[in-house]
Amino acid sequence: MQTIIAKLITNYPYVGAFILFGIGCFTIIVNSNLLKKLIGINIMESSIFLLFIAASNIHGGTAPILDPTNPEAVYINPVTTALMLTGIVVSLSVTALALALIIKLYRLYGSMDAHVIFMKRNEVQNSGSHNQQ
Amino acid sequence: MAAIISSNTPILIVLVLLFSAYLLPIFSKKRYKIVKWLTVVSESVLVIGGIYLAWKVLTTGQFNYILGGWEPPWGLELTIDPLSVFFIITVGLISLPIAIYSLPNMACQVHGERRAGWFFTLFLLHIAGLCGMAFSRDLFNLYVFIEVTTISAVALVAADNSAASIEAAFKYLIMATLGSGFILAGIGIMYIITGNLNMIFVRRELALVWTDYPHALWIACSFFLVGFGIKSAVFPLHSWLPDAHSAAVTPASALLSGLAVKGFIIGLIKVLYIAIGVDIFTALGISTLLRILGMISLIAGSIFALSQHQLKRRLAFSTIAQLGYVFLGLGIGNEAAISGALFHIISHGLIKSVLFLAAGSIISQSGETEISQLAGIGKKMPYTMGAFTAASLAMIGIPLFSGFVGKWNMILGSLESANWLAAIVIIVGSLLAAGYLLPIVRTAYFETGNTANIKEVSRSQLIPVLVLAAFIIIFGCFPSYILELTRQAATMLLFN
Amino acid sequence: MILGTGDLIMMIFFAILIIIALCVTFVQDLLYVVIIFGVYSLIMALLWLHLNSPDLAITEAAAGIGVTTLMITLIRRTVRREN
Amino acid sequence: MLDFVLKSVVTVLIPFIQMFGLYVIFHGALSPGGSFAGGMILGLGFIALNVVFGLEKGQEKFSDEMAGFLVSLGPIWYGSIGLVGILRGANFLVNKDSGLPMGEPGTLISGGMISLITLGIGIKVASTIVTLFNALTEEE
Repeated sequence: MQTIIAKLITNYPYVGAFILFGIGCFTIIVNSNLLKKLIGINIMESSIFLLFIAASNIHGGTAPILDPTNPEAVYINPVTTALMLTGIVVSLSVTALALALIIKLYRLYGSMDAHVIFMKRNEVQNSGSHNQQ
Repeated sequence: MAAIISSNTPILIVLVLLFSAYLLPIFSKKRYKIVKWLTVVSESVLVIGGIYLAWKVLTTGQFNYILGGWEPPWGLELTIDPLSVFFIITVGLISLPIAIYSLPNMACQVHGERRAGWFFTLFLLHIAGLCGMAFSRDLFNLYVFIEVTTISAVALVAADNSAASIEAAFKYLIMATLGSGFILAGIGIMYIITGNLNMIFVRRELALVWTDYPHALWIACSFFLVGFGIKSAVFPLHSWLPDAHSAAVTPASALLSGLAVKGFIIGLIKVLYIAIGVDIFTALGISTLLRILGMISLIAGSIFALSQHQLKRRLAFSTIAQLGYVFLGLGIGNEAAISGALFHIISHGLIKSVLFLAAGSIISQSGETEISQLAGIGKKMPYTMGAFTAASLAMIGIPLFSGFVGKWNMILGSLESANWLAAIVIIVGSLLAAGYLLPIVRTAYFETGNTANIKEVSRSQLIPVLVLAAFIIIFGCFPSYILELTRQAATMLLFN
Repeated sequence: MILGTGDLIMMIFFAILIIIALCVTFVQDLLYVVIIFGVYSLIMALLWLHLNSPDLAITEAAAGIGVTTLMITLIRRTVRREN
Repeated sequence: MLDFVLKSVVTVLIPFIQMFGLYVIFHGALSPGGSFAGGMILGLGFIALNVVFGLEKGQEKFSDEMAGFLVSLGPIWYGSIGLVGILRGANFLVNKDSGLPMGEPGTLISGGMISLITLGIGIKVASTIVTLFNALTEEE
């Protein structure tokens, strides 16, 4: 038991990243507000970026920018940084698309809450005049 | 010039698609004709390039194309192997007729020519994403192309701006992003274990160290399974698919049902077979899981399809059932079963796009979406309904149609590995497919209804459907070329 | 491995991140949620800087500002109009 | 009064925001930052203009047509730069073999095509974010 706790403490970035991942999933699933779901997605994705960056970081390393005055510097792995930049771009584009869809849904239903949208849609369908526009 | 083109074919295919995708919005406002020509030309480049690459792979074997002059593991490479060539051909053959079908009346379906230009931008971006997914041999590169495909697919679902489609698109976006989050987390764990992202290097490293980290690897595998499972709609994770595929405009639903979900299966195949290796994931019990998931989604998807009364929703649920076949074939995991599963990918892509396009024609001509109201339509729209019937028979697996070849190979594979249950499930699935498709055909031909004002669709929309239906029969009668490709792909996946 | 001051700072950052992430669910007013999310991006950027990825920090800061701007615009156009 | 202060401050600030955005774009190869962050800052400058002075004034400076055109132009620019390598007989996106001046390491003109590529992406990102903002604020 103690060894497990010691392992968890020494690997705290991974533990933190996975806790954030779990909270992100929780936020997506529990909240009925669409904007909160979107923020949950952002939290989840940034937690995964944290996992990558924590894996490439080393104790006593410096950022991978060439410094001629300090030839003995230990540079960390720059690959993950480049990859996670792409990841941030991807998550931003998902966010942008989701925002566009949310405002369209708001204009159609007058709400940003999944339950309200569901109820209004059912009302429309039950009244028999399912308007496609 | 010819030498330059022939040595750079793989990247040029993707580039032509991307270039024309971004040129379309510039032209769409004033010169809508250029949009049509650019779409058709770039799709044709895809088909011709795919066939050329297939000829090259079949004659000289697989080869790599290195981007930016950096060798792997530092740089990115595109690998042209039987699997990727097979998928490129699938994409080309299916998407070109869909594009031609959608060109004449897209502007009226999505309210305006400018929006139609954006629709084709998304269409071509989606196809470029699928091509990139087929070519990439790098886990993170694969992830980026998966996201390109997903985002464009979501936007394609939302294209016609109706309440139902936007709602379905948002649902799809949330589910798919959850899935890609799981995929990226899986890639992260693999990177932490092996320190590499190139699939070949990952497998080489994993073969040495996997016994030290069995739990971490199992978690990574299950993350991949959940992520790709959401995106390719395995049974318990399928809830977005029926809404999205039935609410989208007809060409979009044909494209998504016929190609997009298969693209994610290709991604799963690459991760499991090339990056992890067949021995390791079988030892972890993943192939049993794949088999069970396949059987459940086959049976459950068929039963859900039986209970649907709307034409497009029934077809959407049948997609879930048919993807079950592919998962089952991958789970059985011997050469015959995998090549059968791959053959089923192309044949189901053709079949499902015929079914969706024909259904779209029927709905737009008659205005009815319920199956029971299609009575007598077979006499009024003989060619469309004929293609629909041929595709239905192929889906059931009648010999001389393409659906038979894949299923036959999968049954052979399951008998080879003494897996009787899988063989029985495959046959039961065929019977269930007959149960949910043949009533539509029967209603259309043998019942009489009020069909006075219904006419056959215009020629430009009829010919693509008939060409796709012809491909179903051609691949059913002469499957040898495609089977050769899938067999080589299966050999590469198992013994490479 | 002995944990140093750097690790302590990072643990504090993690704790703040987790608290903020939980706040998103339990705070009702959407404007507050978006502002809290802006703080989340800022802390994340600091964390990247601490993890030797200044490249990522500047991008995260820019992206966080962009996303929160868009979200606040969205809220101004939608929910605030109801009240 | 508050309006006056806001407008004066933003008028002074916007050129510096844009300048900083361009700086981040062009120094992406040398220092932290890069095309995405720089493009975002550039775009946020235009958004500040839109927020403070209203959409009409913003449209004068950076119209929707212009933004739509630049959204398409950015990726095409990127692809065309990549094609230089292919025309020179090497692979796609090769840097050194494409014949662009490599310059001294550590100075602004170094890294061959990298600053050209980042300029393309920066333009794309900036125009995309402005388009998004306009799409979210436009009246139905």
